[in-house]
Parts: sequence; structure tokens; C-alpha cells
Amino acid sequence: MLEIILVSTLNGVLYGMLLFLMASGLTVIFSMMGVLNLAHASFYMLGAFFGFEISRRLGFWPALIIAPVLVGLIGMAVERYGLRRVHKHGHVAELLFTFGLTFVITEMVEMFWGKLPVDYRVPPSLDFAAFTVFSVNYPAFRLFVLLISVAIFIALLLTIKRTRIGLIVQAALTHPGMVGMLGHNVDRIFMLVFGVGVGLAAIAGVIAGPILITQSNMAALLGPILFVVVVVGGLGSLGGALVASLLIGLVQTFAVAFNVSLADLFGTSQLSAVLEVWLADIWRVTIAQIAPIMPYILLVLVLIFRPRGLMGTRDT
Amino acid sequence: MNEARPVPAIELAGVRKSFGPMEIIRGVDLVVAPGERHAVIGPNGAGKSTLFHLISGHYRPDGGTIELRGEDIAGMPPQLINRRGLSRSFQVTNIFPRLSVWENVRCATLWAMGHKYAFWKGVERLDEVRRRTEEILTEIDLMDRADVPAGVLTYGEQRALEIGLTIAGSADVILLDEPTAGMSHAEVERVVALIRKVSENRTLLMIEHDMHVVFDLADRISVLVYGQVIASDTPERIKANAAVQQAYLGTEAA
Amino acid sequence: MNQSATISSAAPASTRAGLLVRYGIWIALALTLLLLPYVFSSRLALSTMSLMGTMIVFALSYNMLLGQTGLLSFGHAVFFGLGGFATVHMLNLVGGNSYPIPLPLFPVVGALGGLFFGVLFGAVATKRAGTAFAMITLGIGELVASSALILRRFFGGEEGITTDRTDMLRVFGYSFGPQIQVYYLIAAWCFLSIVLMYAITRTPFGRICNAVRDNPQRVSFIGYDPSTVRFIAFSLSGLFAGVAGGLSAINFEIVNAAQMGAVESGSVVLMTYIGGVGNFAGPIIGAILVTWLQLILSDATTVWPLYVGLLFIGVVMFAPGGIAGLLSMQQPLLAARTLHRVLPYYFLMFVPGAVAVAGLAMLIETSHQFSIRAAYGPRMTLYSIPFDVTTLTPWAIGAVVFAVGLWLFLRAARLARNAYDAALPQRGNR
Amino acid sequence: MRTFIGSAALALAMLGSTALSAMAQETIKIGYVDPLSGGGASIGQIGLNQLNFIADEVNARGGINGKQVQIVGYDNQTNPQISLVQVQKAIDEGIQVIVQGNGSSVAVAVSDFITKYNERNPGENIVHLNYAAIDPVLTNEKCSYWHFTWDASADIKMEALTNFMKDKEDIKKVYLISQDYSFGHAVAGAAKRMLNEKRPDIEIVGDEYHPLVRITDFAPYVAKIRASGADTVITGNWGQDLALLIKAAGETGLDVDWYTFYAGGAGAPTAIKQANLENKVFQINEGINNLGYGPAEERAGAYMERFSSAPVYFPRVFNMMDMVFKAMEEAGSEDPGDFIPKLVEMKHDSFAKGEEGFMRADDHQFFQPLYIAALGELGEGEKFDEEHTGWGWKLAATVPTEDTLLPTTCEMERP
Repeated sequence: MLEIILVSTLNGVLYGMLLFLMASGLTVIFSMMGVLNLAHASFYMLGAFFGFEISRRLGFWPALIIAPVLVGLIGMAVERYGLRRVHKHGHVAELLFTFGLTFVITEMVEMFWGKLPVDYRVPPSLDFAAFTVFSVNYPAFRLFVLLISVAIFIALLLTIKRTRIGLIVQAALTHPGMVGMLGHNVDRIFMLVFGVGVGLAAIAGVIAGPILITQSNMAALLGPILFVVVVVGGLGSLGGALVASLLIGLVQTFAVAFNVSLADLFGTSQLSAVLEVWLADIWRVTIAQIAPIMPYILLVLVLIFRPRGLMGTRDT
Repeated sequence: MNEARPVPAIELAGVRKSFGPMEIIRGVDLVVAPGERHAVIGPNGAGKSTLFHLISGHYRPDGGTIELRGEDIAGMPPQLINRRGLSRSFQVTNIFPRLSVWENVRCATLWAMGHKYAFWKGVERLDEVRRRTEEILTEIDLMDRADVPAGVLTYGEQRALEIGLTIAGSADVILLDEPTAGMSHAEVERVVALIRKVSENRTLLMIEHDMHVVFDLADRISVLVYGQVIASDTPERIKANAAVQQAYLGTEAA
Repeated sequence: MNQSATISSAAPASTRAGLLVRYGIWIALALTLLLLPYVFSSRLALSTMSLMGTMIVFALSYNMLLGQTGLLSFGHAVFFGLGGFATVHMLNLVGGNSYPIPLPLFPVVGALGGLFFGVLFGAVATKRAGTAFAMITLGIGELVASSALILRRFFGGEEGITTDRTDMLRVFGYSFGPQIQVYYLIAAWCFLSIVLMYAITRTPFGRICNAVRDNPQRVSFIGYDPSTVRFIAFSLSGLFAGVAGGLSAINFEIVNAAQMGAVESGSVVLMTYIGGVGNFAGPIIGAILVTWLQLILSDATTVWPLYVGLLFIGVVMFAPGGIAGLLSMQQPLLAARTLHRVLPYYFLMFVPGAVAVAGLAMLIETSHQFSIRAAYGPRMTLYSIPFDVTTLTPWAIGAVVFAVGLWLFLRAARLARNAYDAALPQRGNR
Repeated sequence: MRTFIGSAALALAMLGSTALSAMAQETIKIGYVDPLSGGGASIGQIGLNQLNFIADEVNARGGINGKQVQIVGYDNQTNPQISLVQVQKAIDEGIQVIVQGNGSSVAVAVSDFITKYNERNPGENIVHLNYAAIDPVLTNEKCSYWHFTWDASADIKMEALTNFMKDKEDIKKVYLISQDYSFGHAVAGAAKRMLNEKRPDIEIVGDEYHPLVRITDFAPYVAKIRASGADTVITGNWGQDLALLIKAAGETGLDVDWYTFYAGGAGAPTAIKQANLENKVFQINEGINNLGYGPAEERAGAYMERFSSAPVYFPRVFNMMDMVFKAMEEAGSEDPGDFIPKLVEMKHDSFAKGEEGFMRADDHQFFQPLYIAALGELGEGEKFDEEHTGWGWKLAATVPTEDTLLPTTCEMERP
């Protein structure tokens, strides 16, 4: 049991940090531009596929740099020639634009790489067991991913606290709507922020690709959870995004470890015989089975009890 | 000075509101008698609009009581306050831009005419609603613009529509937030006439910067400075009030 | 976008002729629905039209949210699917016990199912608006779709629940076995739903929905609670989505969990928006067009979803009123009898536009053959011209054709815009 | 409202182009209804390739009953409702033979539709040939006279697999992990039942269901398997769910034997090689490449030459089409109403090794010898590796046809 707890904690934090890598960009973009980028997970997917394609030609390390830059540039182009045009039609149009983008990116990826998973491998230099506890090997690459996402988190924190752009981002987080009054280069800042935001998602894609899966449905699998993270954390709150990312990462990982069902809880009694008939399907479903829908249950609960999210301060 | 009136239309006592560390409204007391035209004046940043937001339910006060005809409405959502007969306009034009002018006004009449959320009555068949809408449009002089989407109206027309939306319901307490802001002299004249007309048989509380308008219209004036009412009296006495002159009029009376 | 103004044109009193025109359109619609099977009598056409009828109801129900109330939902298929499951279970119950209920009444069950879940989920979702609402509906969609695979007894697992529509009480000897009878059942319900949904837009509630869409904050200062408006709109929209689900259940005699999934929810967004959210008829056009593309374009190319996605983005960027919006833009010209002045420019736009699309299609198809279809060799045929995708030529031609077409199109578009503005009757300034 | 008229006109124009119907009887048209668009194509296309390959073989030797065979693909987007419209489209174009395989949900819908169609349109006979959907309901509760299946159902495969396992003394603790949907439950349920019967001493230490195609990281599951002390894992997983499971096991060094249904594709062999699980992953199916059977190697070789980058193929598609064409020739007719009686109870030497199988009249399930194989380094005379790993499937045991027979609850209604 101890080994499950240890491994689950490590994996949960890892997954949570990956989620946060994406959620941070999403949050900053939302705060500054008022648009929730529904295609954010698609850029994560692009990162993974670019990472795969580049690393099989040039190696993993160049891919770690080149892929996010490429995706960031694509993101900037999307902002410059797409989002900015749509902006005048309002937020719904912007949301729909990014929604359409998810379709197009998914279809493009399927057009080039197909629907089956691609063979994106852990780089050989990191393909060993970092340590072994209770005869479980913990792969070095996972440790690397954990470290790199923490490193990026710290870098992000420093950028926001110490630089001019960071000040603007901070202003945007606390006073959305004020950013428009910052002067003539606001368009360039938007473009940059969008580029960096999706670039962060792409980094997550490059490093998560080898351990999770690199496949055309990866955006569709992760996207909804990502949005759960930002809504549960509170739209526009970076701190909330961090807490929610880790929470969901841990909840999902730990839920798998529990095979408890309603049937187990009630044991064998008169009551449980009645309940079994009435609850039928739900009766024997274990927590492990519903692990993937836990985030959505969490979402609904948070909305009922704290409609603005864990650390949110504002509506919509 | 406090004549014994039955129940004030609006009565605020010790109302407070802070945003973060900033206390914007610092214990406001205000009484508006029924049928009175009451103006709130004060320098920029004094908290006038915030005060309106508190009375109309847009913000929830941190402390104090707000009574509408004796009933405590502090912290109620705007729609409940509106249903109790208080209606307001906004400083920044706040209409339904994609709906026609006709539709804007009609929507504002519906609740008061008792149609609520009815999705089973044809709206075109409601003669009473139609008459009321025509009445309001005539009153605000927009009848010949009825079919135009509100978003394409001129600024002056939009301000008039703003007032139209405010009076379309059955509210008898009306809050107008700078109804003449940004208008030309001729437009101001028209709006003042309009306000005079619509405030008959109603209680009016208005924020206004144009002192001519204020002294022309108001029965009573309250002066708000740094989140507190420093004086509340008839125009003549306000003019004479030393504190007011120092705090406010002194800068503008030149 | 002022299409809503064209619907809600506030003519205080309709003239007698105006009334005739209004009812004339409904009669024309009914006649069209009645006569279509005589024009297109193949069974495929009947199946296609049945599917289109279902999708029209579904898309219109979605537009009650998006177009009328300004609510962007990404989980609308939930009500479509749950309405379908309600119907199919009731069909099996009634069929199994031989209760005397005729088939044409069953969409009511779908409606009740949709309404029930609309009320249930609406209570949570409509507390918020805007982006948060969109995310909540997305979450609810995922929650229901995932739960469907766990709750096997109700949702029938992966393969879903099947039924037999012919087991019901027969009225006038109609068994509803043949597709033509099902077509008329769907057409009748489609007509009824269109009429009802149109009628709802012309009620106090319908008007307040538009007001909420335009400015929810202001609505609360005219006595309405915007979240109550959203809640009622959400529930009613669930009701009609449930009708569509019921029609689908009757049409296909099978309902499964995939029907409630993200793909279905996404496609209703596509069809509604492509058709046009600002006009009542927009979703009808969208439902017909997208269903048709789904069935026909898939014969022509295997990457057809990409084209639909690009079409959608194109509409969002360049024609936010959708197809119906473009059509209704011509209405003032038609009224002013100046349309003929603009038509040549439209033609001028159409030609390079088609060329640009052809060039883009060539690029897409060529890269598709080059990458994922590489296993089937480098040779392909497009526009009945065979070529080799490993050479540079097809790429170059595609790129040049696309670029030139696009450039000419943009120039023509500017001309057309000028011509349009010139042809537009002067707005009645005082 | 004017746009109503516009939309009606649009509909008319579109339907005009839909209403094509060619009733050419010069060719035998076979409709293939499977995912052919977007990324789904990479799966659906394999079946289409193979059908085309077989049709070309037949056409080269003069066709069937003097007529050429033509395969027509219909994209169903793996959506049951779209599938039904596409089947209708195929029928309208004069097609009477529908081949479909991917997705039990689609198979049940198509089979149900075709059965009702034939019932409601007397005189018209459409047949559904299923090459991949193996939910047992298709040959039990929901069996149909018009549905034939060539892939062994989950129960049959488990019967064969447990017959093989029962002689392995070193199996003590078995862990079951499957996808949480009907097929996964069918696999796990059969495993429990059959192991309990054949080897009551084996302890089932885990009975796990995970969500279908949603898990990106199987590490937590592998941790549970390890904690249970299992020495053997049985799984019905396919596609990425299997590849990822094995990948996670390899990463953390889990050392158990794996019994699988679908370790043949979608990156699973690559994952097995990476995890270095030589001869530890077993698969059961109706044929592998390295059986040393001449005719099969020749035919598979020709196929692979033509579709060099997509060498995956299904032996059962050869069985299916060979039998259907034989039935058409014996009946002298391409109408399913005529050739189905010939297909029912037909005996056929299966493609993989020429050993006899037969179509059972009770449920229209094809019974055939099954082969259990393990992935590992290729030996003498074994030519075919998987996914360019250098490892290939090596025969571990043959399960003769008679050991695969299972009773059916099918109560077939025959016309």
C-alpha cells in the first residue's frame, strides 16, 4: 500500500504540474484578452507531434527547444490573423473561433500522422530507472519531466514578479479591461502573450508525449480536464489554477488506487439488498472506474458550493 | 429642517462600501421624500455612481441600511428592487444594442405589465403593452425611430432611450445617473424638459454635474464628498452652505 | 449584426397583406415538407431527409440558446441523447406490454426527457453565463457521456438500446415500417417544432431572451432575473432537443451513448453557426447543409471534416451572420430593387473564390496523399488529373492557384463591398 | 423569413445531387461501411485495402459467375446513425452485401437495421458480413439470419485461451484488467467463469475495469498489479489501451505473463519490444504469419508487396470473402437470399494454415482453429516480424476447431 501511495503521489504531482503548464498559459491569455482559448490543448498536441517529428530527425533535446518555438510562432500567427479579426464580433465569436481551431488542428494532425499513436520514445539518455523503491522502478524521464515543469513554474513566477511584461500580466490578472489602456503596443503584447502561452502548452506536449500518449485524440482527452482546472481554480486566477491542477492530478491518480464500491460500503445487510436492486449499475462501480469522471463531479460540486471557483474573484 | 413626512421614498443610514482596502462609501445617510426631485452632486471620485449601484442592488453594501418606502432592500438583487418600484438609468449608455428601439422599450414594460416569463402569449397581441410602449416612445420622442436597432442611434437618442427604459416599468422611484453627460446645449434643454415631464408623480434621485440643470430641476440637493454626505438641503441653502462651497462649489463657482 | 431587428421588426400592427405573407410562408413550408418525397423518392433521399428533419429540430433548439439567449453550450447533445433514450425505453415498454399508444405520440416522451434533464442540469449551469457557462456545459457533456458507459442498464453500454417502431398501436393501418411513413412523422414533428420555436421567439419570454443576449446586466434593472431567463431558455431548449432525440430514436430504432458525446455536441454548434445564429431560419439551412456534407462530401474526400472545420472558421471570421446572415443582407437590396447592380460583383467574387478553394483543396489532398496515405503510393488523381505527389509540381500549382485565387477574391470582395454599400438604400436619417 | 424559401431551395438542390441511383448489374458490388475519413481511415482503410486486393484476385481469374467484383467504400465515421444512412445509400445503389467490422455499437445497429429492412421489404435480401465486431450478443440475444461473423467471439477466444492456460502449472495468481465497456466485461466475465471451472486453484487477485480509451498513464494500474502479487495478467484491451498498459509495465519493470486478444497492432509489438517482454506476451487469434504454410505466405506476401507501408491484414477477411464468393458460385447467384443457404454450414480450410473450420448454422458464427502465439526473437524459418521490431509472433499452441465450440442462446428466425 505504501508503494502505491508513493508512486501515486509522484505521478499525481507530475500530472498536476503538466496540467498547470497548460493552465497557466490559458489563464494569462484569458485574463489579458478575455478569451478562453479552447484550442489550448490542441497546441499541446501540436507540441507533442512536433516534438516527435523533430526528435526522430534531430534528437529530443533540439526538439525540446524548437517545437515550442514553432508552436509559439503558429500561435502568434493565429492571434494576429485570426483572433484579432474576430475580436470585433465579441467574445462568443472568439470562443467559437478557437473551437473551430480545435477541429482544424485535430484534422490536420490526423491528416499528417493518422489516428493511431505514434512511437514517440523517451530519449535514450534518460531511459533508465532513477531510483527503485519497494522493487518499483521510477523512470528517470518522469523525474526529468517533474523537474522541468517545476523549473518552468519558477521561471514563470519570476517573470511575472520581476519584468515589465510581468507587471502588465499582473495588472491584467487583477484588473482585466485595464490592459487596453496601456498604450499603443498592446497588440504586440497580446500576440506575444498568446504565443508564449501556447508555447508553454507545447513544452508540456513535448515532454509529456513520450510518457503519456502522442495521438490525435490527446487534445480531446485533455482539453475538457484543462477547462475544468481553470473553472474550478477560478477563471483568471493563477494561484487557483495551480491548486486545481495539483488537486485534479492527485484525485485522478489516487482514485485509481481504490476499488471501493457502494456494495463494499454497505456490506451485506437487508438495506443493501434493496439498494442493490434500485441502484443496479451504480452499485458495483468502484471509485477506480469513475476516476476519469472525478474532475467533472468536482466541477459540478464546486459550482454548486463556490460558483466563482476555488480562488476566483470575478464572474465570467 | 426635518419636516415630519410619513415614510421616505428612499432612506439610507450608515451605508458603507469598500473595494479592497479603499473605502469608497463611508457611512452615507440620505433621505429622499416621496415626490421629491433630489440631486446628488459632488466632485469626481466622491462615490456618487457607487452610491447608485448600492441603492439599485448592483453592489451589496458592507454595512448600513437602505430602505425603499420603509422596506429594507440592502443586498437585494437588482431585479427584486426593480420589482419593488425602483428603476435606474446608467451613466454609460446601457441599452440592448441589437434590439430595435421599439423592442428595447417594450422589454422594459413587460415585467411591470405582469407578463413575466410568459412563453405562451404572443407579444404582438398584448395591446396594453403596445399602448404603453407607444406612450413611452412618444414621451421620449423616438416614435419615428422605433424600427431602428438601438445600437445605431445617435448618442443623444441613446440617452433618451436610456431614460425611456428607466421609466417604462411601473417604478415610481427613478434614479438617473448623469442623464445629460456629454450632451450639447440644445440636447440638454430637451432632456431637462423630458426629466421634468417624467418626474411628475414620481420620486426622482439624480446624479448631475451640470449645475444649471441641478438648480433648475432639484427640490433638494445632497452633496457627496469622499464617500460622505456633507449636506442635504434645498438649493438655496446648499448654495449658502459654507462647507459645500469650500469642498465643492468653491472650485466651480468661478 | 442586426438580423434580429429584421425578425423583430417592430411593426406595431400587421397589415392584412402582411399577415397573409406571414402565414403564406408557413403554408409554403408545410407544402414543401409534404411534397418533397414526390420530388426525391429514393429511399436514400427519404433517409437523408428524415435525418435532416431531425437535425433541423436539434439545431433550432440549440439556437434557442446560442442565437436567442447568447448562451454558448458545448454539451447540447446530452439532451438530444437523453431524449432519445427516454423515447426508446418507452417504446420498448409500450411495445412489450402492448399498451395502446400510437407511434406518432412518442416524441412527446423525448420532449419530457429532454425537459427533465434540461431542468436538472440547467439548475447548475445557468447560474453562470458566458465563458464559465460554456465550460460547465462542456463538463456536463463529458460527465454524462462518460457515465453512460458505466450505467449499462439504462444506456445499454457501447451498443446502445434498440427497439422496433412497428410494434406500436396502428392508427389508420400505418405500420411505420416503410421509411416514407417515418419521413412524414418526422416532417410533421419538424413542422410543429419549427412553428412552436418560432412562436416562442415572439412571446414576452422570447423577447427577454434577446435582451439577455444583448445585455444581461441591464435586464436585471428592468425587473427580470437573467439567470431565471437563462434557466427557462435552457430547459425549453432541452425539451426541443429531446424531441429531436425522440425523432432520431424512431428513425434509427437505436440510441447509443455516442449520440450524447462531444462529437455530436460539436456538430450542432457547427451546423447552427454555419447556418447563421442571428436569423431564425439560419439553423435550418445549417442543419441541411452540414448533414448533406456529412453524407456526401465523405464520398469525395476522406479529409472532409477538415473542410467543414475550415468552412466554420471562415464563417466565424468573415460572415458571423452565417449563410442566413449573408442572405438577409440582400433583403434591403431586394426591397430597393438594386440587387441587380451588385450581382455581377458577386459573380466576380465567386469565380476566384472557387479557384482559391480548388487550390486549397489541391494542397490539402496532396499533402494528405503524401503523408498518411503514403502507403498507397505517390500517385493520385484530382479533378481527373493524375499526378505524382512526390514531385514539386502539384504542390507548386496548388499553392499558386490558391494564392492567386485568394488575392483576386479579396480584391473582388472589396469591389463587391463598395457596390453593396452604394446599392444600399440610405438609412432613414432624420 | 424569406430565407425559409432559400433554405428549401438549397435543400432541393442538394437532394438533387444525392438522388443518384445506378442499378448496374454487370458487376457485383460489395459495400464496405467502416470509418474512412479523418484519422479513422488509418484503421478502416486496412479492411478496404484487403477487400480490394481480394476483389482484384478474383477479377483477374474472371470474376464470380462471370461478373466482376467491385468494392464500394462508405464512410460511417464509426457512428451508428451515420452507418445506417450509409447502408441505406449502399442499398439504393443496388448493393446487397454489406461488409462492416469496426465497433460493436455499429455492428449491432447495422445488423438490426438490415434484419428489419429485409423483413419490411419482402423480396429484398441484404446480408451483413462482420469481420471484426465480436461482442457475444451478436451471435446470441441479437443474432440474425442476415448477419455472419468471421471473428471468434470473446467467449470462444477465452475458452481456447483458458484451455491453454489450464496446463500451465506455474500460474498461481491472475490479475484481470479490461476496458470498462461491454466487450471488456465479456472478456473478464468469461475469464473468471472459465478459470474457476478449469483451474479452481488459481486465485483471481484483481478484477479491474478502466475507462475505454481515456487513460493516458497506466502507471497507477501497474502499481496495483504489482501490489497484488500477480504472476499473470489477462486483458481484453486493444489499441492504445494495450500498448500503453504494456509500456507502463515495461517502464516500472513489472514481470508477469500477459494473455491478450489484440497485441498485434497499434504500437503494441513496439511496446513489447521496448519493455523487453520476450515470450511473455501471448495473443490468440485466427492466424499469424509465421506458421510456415505456403499458400498463406504467398498470398500475404503479394498483399504486403502491394501495400508495403501498411502490412497489417486480417486473415479472417480472406476467410470471409473466399467463403462468400464460393457460396455465390455454388448458388449461381449473387442474391443473398440464394447464396446464404450455401454459406450456412459451409466448411472451409482456413487461410492461415489450411485447417478446416465451418460456419455454424445456429448462430452464423465461423468456427476455425485458433493460434496462441508469443512475441519474441524470430527463429529458423520465421520470416515475418511486427512493426519493424525484429520480433515476430511465434506459435505457442494450436487450438483445434472442436476445442473452440461453445453453445449459443441464439434463436434464429429464418425466412
